[in-house]
Amino acid sequence: MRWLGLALVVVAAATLMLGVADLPPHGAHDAPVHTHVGARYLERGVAETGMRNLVTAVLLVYRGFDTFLEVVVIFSALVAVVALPRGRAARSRDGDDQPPAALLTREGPAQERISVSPVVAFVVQLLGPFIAVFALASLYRGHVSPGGGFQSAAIFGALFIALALVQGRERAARLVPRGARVWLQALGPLSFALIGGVGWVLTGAFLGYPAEAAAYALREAMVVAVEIGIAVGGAVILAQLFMAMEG
Amino acid sequence: MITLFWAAAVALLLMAFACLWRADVGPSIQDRILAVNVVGVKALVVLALLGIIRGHAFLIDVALVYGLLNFIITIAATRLIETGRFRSGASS
Amino acid sequence: MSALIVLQQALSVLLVLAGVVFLAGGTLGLVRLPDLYTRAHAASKCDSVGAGSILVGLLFYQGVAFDDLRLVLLAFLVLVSGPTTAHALARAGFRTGLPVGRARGSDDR
Amino acid sequence: MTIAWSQTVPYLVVLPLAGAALVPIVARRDARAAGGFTFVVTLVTAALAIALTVRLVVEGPLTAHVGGWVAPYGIELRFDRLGAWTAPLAVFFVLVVPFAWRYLEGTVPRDRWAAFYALMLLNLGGLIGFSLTADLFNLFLAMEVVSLSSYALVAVAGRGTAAWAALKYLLLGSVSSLLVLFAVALLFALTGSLNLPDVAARLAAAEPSPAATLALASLAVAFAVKAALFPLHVWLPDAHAIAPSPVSAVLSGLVVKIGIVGLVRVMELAASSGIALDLFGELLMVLGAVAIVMGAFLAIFQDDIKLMLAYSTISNIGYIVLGLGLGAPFAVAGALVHVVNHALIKVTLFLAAGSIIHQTGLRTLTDLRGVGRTLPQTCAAMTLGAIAIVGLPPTAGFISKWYIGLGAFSAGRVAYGFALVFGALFVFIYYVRMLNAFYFRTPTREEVAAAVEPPWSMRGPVLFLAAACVIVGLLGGFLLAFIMPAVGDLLPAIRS
Amino acid sequence: MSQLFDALLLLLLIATAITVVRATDLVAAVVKFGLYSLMMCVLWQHRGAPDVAIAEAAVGAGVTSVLFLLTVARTTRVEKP
Amino acid sequence: MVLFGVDVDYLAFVVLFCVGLYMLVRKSNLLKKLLGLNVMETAVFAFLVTSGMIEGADPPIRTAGTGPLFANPIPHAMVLTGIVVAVSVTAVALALIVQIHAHYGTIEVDELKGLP
Amino acid sequence: MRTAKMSLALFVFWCLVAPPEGVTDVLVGVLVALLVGVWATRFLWPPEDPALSSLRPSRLPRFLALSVVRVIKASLQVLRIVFDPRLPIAPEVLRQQVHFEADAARSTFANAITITPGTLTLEVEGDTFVVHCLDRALAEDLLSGQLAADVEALFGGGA
Repeated sequence: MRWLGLALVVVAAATLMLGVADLPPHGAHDAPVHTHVGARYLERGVAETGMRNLVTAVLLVYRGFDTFLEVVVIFSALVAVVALPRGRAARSRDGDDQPPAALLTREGPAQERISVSPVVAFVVQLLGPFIAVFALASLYRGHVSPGGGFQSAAIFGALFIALALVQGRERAARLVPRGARVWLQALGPLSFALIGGVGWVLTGAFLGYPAEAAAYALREAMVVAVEIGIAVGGAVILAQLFMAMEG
Repeated sequence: MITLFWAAAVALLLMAFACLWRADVGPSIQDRILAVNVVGVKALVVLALLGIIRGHAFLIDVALVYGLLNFIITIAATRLIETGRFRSGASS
Repeated sequence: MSALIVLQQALSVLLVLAGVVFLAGGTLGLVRLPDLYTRAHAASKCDSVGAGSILVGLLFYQGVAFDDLRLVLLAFLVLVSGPTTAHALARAGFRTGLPVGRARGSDDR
Repeated sequence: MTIAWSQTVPYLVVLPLAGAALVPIVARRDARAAGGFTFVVTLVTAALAIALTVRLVVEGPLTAHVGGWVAPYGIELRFDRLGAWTAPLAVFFVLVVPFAWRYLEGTVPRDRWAAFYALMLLNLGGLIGFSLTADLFNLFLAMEVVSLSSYALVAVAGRGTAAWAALKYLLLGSVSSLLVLFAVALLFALTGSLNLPDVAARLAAAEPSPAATLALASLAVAFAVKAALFPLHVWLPDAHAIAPSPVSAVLSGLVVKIGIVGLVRVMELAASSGIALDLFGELLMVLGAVAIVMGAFLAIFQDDIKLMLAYSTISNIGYIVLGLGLGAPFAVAGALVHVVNHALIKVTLFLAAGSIIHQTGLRTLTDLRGVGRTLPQTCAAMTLGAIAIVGLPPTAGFISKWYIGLGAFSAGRVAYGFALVFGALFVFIYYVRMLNAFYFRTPTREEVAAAVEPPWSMRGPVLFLAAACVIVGLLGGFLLAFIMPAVGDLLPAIRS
Repeated sequence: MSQLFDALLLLLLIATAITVVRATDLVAAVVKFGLYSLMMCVLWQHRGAPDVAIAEAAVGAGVTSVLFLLTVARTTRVEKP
Repeated sequence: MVLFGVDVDYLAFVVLFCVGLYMLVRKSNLLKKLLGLNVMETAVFAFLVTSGMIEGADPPIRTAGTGPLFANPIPHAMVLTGIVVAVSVTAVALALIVQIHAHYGTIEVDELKGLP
Repeated sequence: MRTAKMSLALFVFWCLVAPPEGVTDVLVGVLVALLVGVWATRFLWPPEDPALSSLRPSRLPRFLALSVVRVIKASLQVLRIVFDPRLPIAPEVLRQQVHFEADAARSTFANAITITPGTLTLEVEGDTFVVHCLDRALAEDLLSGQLAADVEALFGGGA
């Protein structure tokens, strides 16, 4: 059985190498990858979408349906984790294994009581607001520089994790009020569905954005709504995943 | 100038190999995390170097996120270690 | 090319080179020093200085542009987070009873 | 403004998915409301799917360009004769969800109901998206939605054992998703496009390359894993047997079919890009034949009825794959019809089995002796399902298996025809064994003797489905006529 | 220089991945995996994909690593050989 | 980059993929398997981005001072999406692993196989 | 007041990470800075926590400059030790009692210790700072109380 595994690896390596060796050389600007769809996006993307960051343009406008499904995937991850039975928390806290001897002598067995280092706590609290502003800046500038809904969501998620680590999960959980959670976590798919519907009414195609110059502001508003939906929804989902896994 | 920056980046990568060795041999878990963190700082500098080499300021945003996350991972790991959350053989 | 630019570039080169030396020192310390605490010394100090030095050096390359000011933010971040992580790790080591001194911590790979 | 029907196609995907996002909100006050809401959403989706099917028959395939970007530059959803499979798909969900209302009581804790219904809707939306999309990366994402919700649904009721079954499923499923992603990457690197017809056209225009073959092969392997084709089926029995019965019905009847739909897509791609797949067809036939026999053979030894049904799924996937591999028009048509028929029968059987388990609390044939006397209606439905899956004439299973067999003999592949017959024999044995236990033995357990018929919300769907097994069997010709035009497009792939 | 950098970076990635394989302490494995993701981030910066680099740093390295660490905390820390 | 007739980028991708596969197949620990899966995923992402790059091109962000060559934005968008999908799958798998440990007390496949 | 100061700092930060290109950008920046400022001062640092309130911004530049000098000195020392083939260290753990009013001052002091030559904070328990030093001879700044005085000067409220 062990040999079977190794053989699988070797076979996979050989197959991949054979297949990949045949690809057109990458890095050249005239490879088929660069002359077809991508080239058109690069050429007309700025004019058609009003976004200078074409990755964001592809994500939100040209392939918005992909992003919708992506939002759904992360939403279903949350639902999946919530759907699983809660692990036996009691056992995972003070289970069969003894806490390390050093802890017993200094703080006693109540491991949760070990306070967080004030230095770390202070630094995280100091950085916290700046991280938040940075995440918002990343969201706001997503169409002109790297960043955008998901990156912003992930930075917010990381901020939440850091705060939960130093301030305890109860205080961190207050950032996402319990009553609002169910709404906020659904914000990603819902904003897409809603804006997609608006686009359907306006342009006749689901997730279409009005192309006329007169509707510029409307288009902007729609894109911003979707971006905020992605960012807030994603951040809330990541925070809840963290809380669920923390047990 | 640019060549100097490239050279610096290459030197940093070479140092990262040495740190990686430390991360591999340990001995204690904190040593490993420290080594990983040090590699992280070097990679952060490399990111900034790459941004300058390419000549786009927006590339430095990546380094900022990277620095933040490097910090947060380390804090998370140490926090879990010091509260004794990792069972069966804490490093002592 | 004005003298100012030459000066700036020279400064830039100097700072980058110094930074590389400092980072090399940090790495060497990480490899050579005997226990966690001493390694944390090396890592927290040399890495912060080295990284900061390079970042500030990059700032002076081609003059100081507004967009490049985020390099200062980055340097500040390194300066704050480096010692903090070193402290956090050392504290975790101290709490879990990692011995101080020349003796090596037990191997728990 | 008049509604362009083709532009409503995305809503088939969006409705269930957005509905899923709303389920936790609806369930805040009362967990039961989530069930009702889910039912309404599935009902609307099914209505739309049926309406679109009617449009399809009237005016031909419907194509939606999401966001208004035309084919290679945007994502295209196609509602064609293969995509019409979404209509029965949605209808099955309409029947399974009410079944779950009462079934969940006592099997799944109340605080997880919302998650359960949300996952069901996610599953439905993903399945529809997978069947309709003509975009490679979209295909991957839809597959991930289906897979993630399926993993969670397997584990939703049980504790550790279910989690282990789900994790096995997840590990294999993730590898298969990864292979799909890799194939997408390869095809993109070769052509610079993600739209399936466009990729095919550009592949056809370029010189044939091993990389393209590798991409198709890894797609095929990935979908074979999802379909639980014989040597890659190891995840299926545990996952399908351990899940709650409505989930088993969905997983066994519908979710494994994404593998089949995927294989069909690969064949389409191969057919229109001119990549010869002789070996591929040959392999499909061998594996299909082995799967038929092995699945049926292993099913004989199962005492647990759900495990038996799970092995039966492996066997039936074998039929479909064999039919696709044979490449004769009748066989392919039979296989495509069997996708629907098997879904119908398997949903019937799992729901009936679920009713029995729910009412008695027992799940092995030994324990369930004589259950036919106390639960006559449910067991009658189970019997009808069993007859259908064996493939006896007036029922749904007959026509598809008949055509696959006909294809095998007409293509001169007599050996495979006999594999089919052998498989049917084994199937016959184990269902006779089941019916024997149900009707001709006396109850040994008190639970069986004391059992009463399930509530109507469970009994209704089961009886309806059982009746459908017969009706579809009688009207099988329509299905065949409906699917025949699509078959022609697939054939060059195998016999080029 | 750029080429040398590229080659070294790829080598470093592979080396990191191999140390992940070698680690028997799961905490170490996870932390090294975080480093691996961060290295991937550098690679993407080098390949001109800053958007992906940010996402990888934040999601791939940050959130994933923390989730892994929490799992290690709730299960077991040592991989049995 | 091509060295000795071998495309180094693709070679690195294959090696990383196989390291991940090795970890997935040969390691008995479920967490290690999952790490292997993640390594494989990142390897595929690296392949995608590599295939979409152009030597000396700028990131696909058309601001002042960039161009004329840009990397292809589609692989970037795909990888971005892929990363989020990967973290979703990982989160679900980790939750399952916690369940398994709570029930069986082990996360080693070799030991799980012997248990009911 | 705290909120205003914080918001101003955040707005400067916003301008650095998202250079405004028009009036809208500035307005959004102001809005974001205000929102996050309120959040930070109300919820992140509750008013009962004196965190940064005692900080005297006017003395910040001097402190930062001192810190930079210290950290450079420290690194030079580490460099000397590391590049010395004999590795001349004599590690030791010291305990130091210093009282500060504000948490912020305490944390700053701890971090300052870490970046001063030869010392590394291991633990902060109330007013006791457990410090690891590479060599007792190198810890002169700490032992002489100079460092504590600097931090007190920064925060004003020291004992």
